[in-house]
Amino acid sequence: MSAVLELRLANRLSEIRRVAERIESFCAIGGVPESVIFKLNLALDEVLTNIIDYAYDEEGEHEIILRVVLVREILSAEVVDDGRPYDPTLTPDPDTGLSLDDRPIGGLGIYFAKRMMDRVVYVRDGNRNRLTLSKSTGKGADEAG
Amino acid sequence: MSAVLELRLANRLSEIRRVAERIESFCAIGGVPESVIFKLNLALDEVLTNIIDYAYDEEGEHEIILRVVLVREILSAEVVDDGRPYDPTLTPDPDTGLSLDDRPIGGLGIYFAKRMMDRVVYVRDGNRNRLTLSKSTGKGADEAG
Amino acid sequence: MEVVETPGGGGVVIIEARGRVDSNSAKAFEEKLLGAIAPSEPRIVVDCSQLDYVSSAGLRVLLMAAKRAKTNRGKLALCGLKPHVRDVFDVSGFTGIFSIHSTRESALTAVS
Amino acid sequence: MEVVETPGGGGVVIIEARGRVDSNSAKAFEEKLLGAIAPSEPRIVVDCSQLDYVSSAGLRVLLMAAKRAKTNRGKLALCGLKPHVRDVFDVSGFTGIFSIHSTRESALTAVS
Ligand SMILES: Nc1ncnc2c1ncn2[C@@H]1O[C@H](COP(=O)(O)OP(=O)(O)O)[C@@H](O)[C@H]1O
Ligand SMILES: Nc1ncnc2c1ncn2[C@@H]1O[C@H](COP(=O)(O)OP(=O)(O)O)[C@@H](O)[C@H]1O
Repeated sequence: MSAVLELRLANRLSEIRRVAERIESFCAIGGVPESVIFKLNLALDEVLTNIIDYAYDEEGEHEIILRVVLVREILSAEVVDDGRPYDPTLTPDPDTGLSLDDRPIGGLGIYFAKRMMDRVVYVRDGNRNRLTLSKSTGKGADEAG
Repeated sequence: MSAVLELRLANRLSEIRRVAERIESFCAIGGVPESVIFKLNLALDEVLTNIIDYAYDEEGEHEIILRVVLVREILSAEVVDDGRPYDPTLTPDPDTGLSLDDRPIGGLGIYFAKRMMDRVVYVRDGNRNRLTLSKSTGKGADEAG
Repeated sequence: MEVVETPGGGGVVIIEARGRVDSNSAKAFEEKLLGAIAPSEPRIVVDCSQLDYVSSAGLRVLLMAAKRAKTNRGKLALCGLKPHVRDVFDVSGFTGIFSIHSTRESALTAVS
Repeated sequence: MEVVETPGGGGVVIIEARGRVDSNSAKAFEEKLLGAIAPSEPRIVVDCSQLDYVSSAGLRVLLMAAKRAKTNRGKLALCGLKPHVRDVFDVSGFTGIFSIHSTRESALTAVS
């Protein structure tokens, strides 16, 4: 059995906690280890927060589509938004070795998303951004079949 | 937030319990009352069992697609199979008032599916059967039978 | 699903069905239940207090069992149906066909 | 998220962050924490033993707090990080920047 969870969210930060609960439940029943669920949720939190904070010019309501797919041992999540074109895979990593004084505030979100997942792929698709994040769930993590 | 769960199953009876677990988790997190979840699971069990038992001529493996959608207070499930054309909404209801001696064995599956849900709609779509079952999750859904 | 068979005293057999009786597990339930009904004048209590779920495949087995028990001049009673399971009996009209009891004691008395 | 502020003795303020500190709740966390750091020579322990989840939005607040505590000639220490939260600190390089303790006692000693 393969399983897909599709959520349609409004561009509001309050959606993120509910996304996390849904993903937790979807993944747990599929046998995904807790540590992998935590990482996927953190990566998606960062990606969704950025879309909500930076992708739109105006105040209006936008729909963000999130599709989480669990097939055998691969967990992947696709995030589609109709905001300004933005490829986060091109954002340079922060220098995590700086001292307290030199360390700039911010700039960790995209880095977290990349570090939590095995692969992050960006495509501009018409007037939409499509970001796909994927991660192996490890041996035997998925349901048989 | 609207949520869709899509499962792709093999035509094996052993899938049904796992479908039930997935639906339970998907619906519970969405706030669907336990009694409505039970009814949806029973309806889907009957529909899937019939497809697995009756829809195919040969022994080969077939994929059955199940899509469960929760939008506000409407819970709906769409079952798509590539088996022989069959419209279960046309199957006559059994006589549930017969005595033990007169009561025939069987013939309750489709009736259960219909009674558990508010609406069951069948469409033949190319070489596929598409059955949509829906139910209100809101006030009084429990009493609907 | 799990089926547990225990003697209920005075020749009565108690069949306890636990968990889910669906199309996938109905075969095992059928074998156990019909096996218990095979002797003449069978006295059977089906204890459903641990039964979480039953589909039409499970009701099919119960109806066959009830018919066969009658043919063999025996008695069959059910007990301990959880509310959801009870609803399924109501919808199918089986509430009027079966001897249904809230406690095992009452079901044992009914078949004795 | 919930933030609870309690006196830790000797002028130390203990800020306990519970639940999730994400982009939606970071603002409330920021107000509470920066408020506690506003006086000169602040001594702050951030107790994370009930903190289940922190995103970069939460780390942003902690980094601002650490910088400000230093500017105000104060001290800030963390304690009780759960493993997943600790991982987030490791990935961001914050483990080397912050004074991190396993127990509240040890963190209190560090800021006193
Ligand atoms: N979806 C997006 N659309 C436009 N700009 C974005 C988007 N996501 C990220 N950015 C830009 O990339 C920068 C880095 O993002 P991030 O790593 O999350 O750190 P931070 O949000 O703390 O700046 C943001 O400040 C923003 O300018
Ligand atoms: N998907 C299907 N394809 C072909 N025939 C079907 C299908 N579903 C049901 N049927 C037919 O409808 C009949 C009634 O089904 P049902 O109400 O589930 O009771 P039962 O399975 O006990 O016969 C079945 O016996 C079968 O002949």
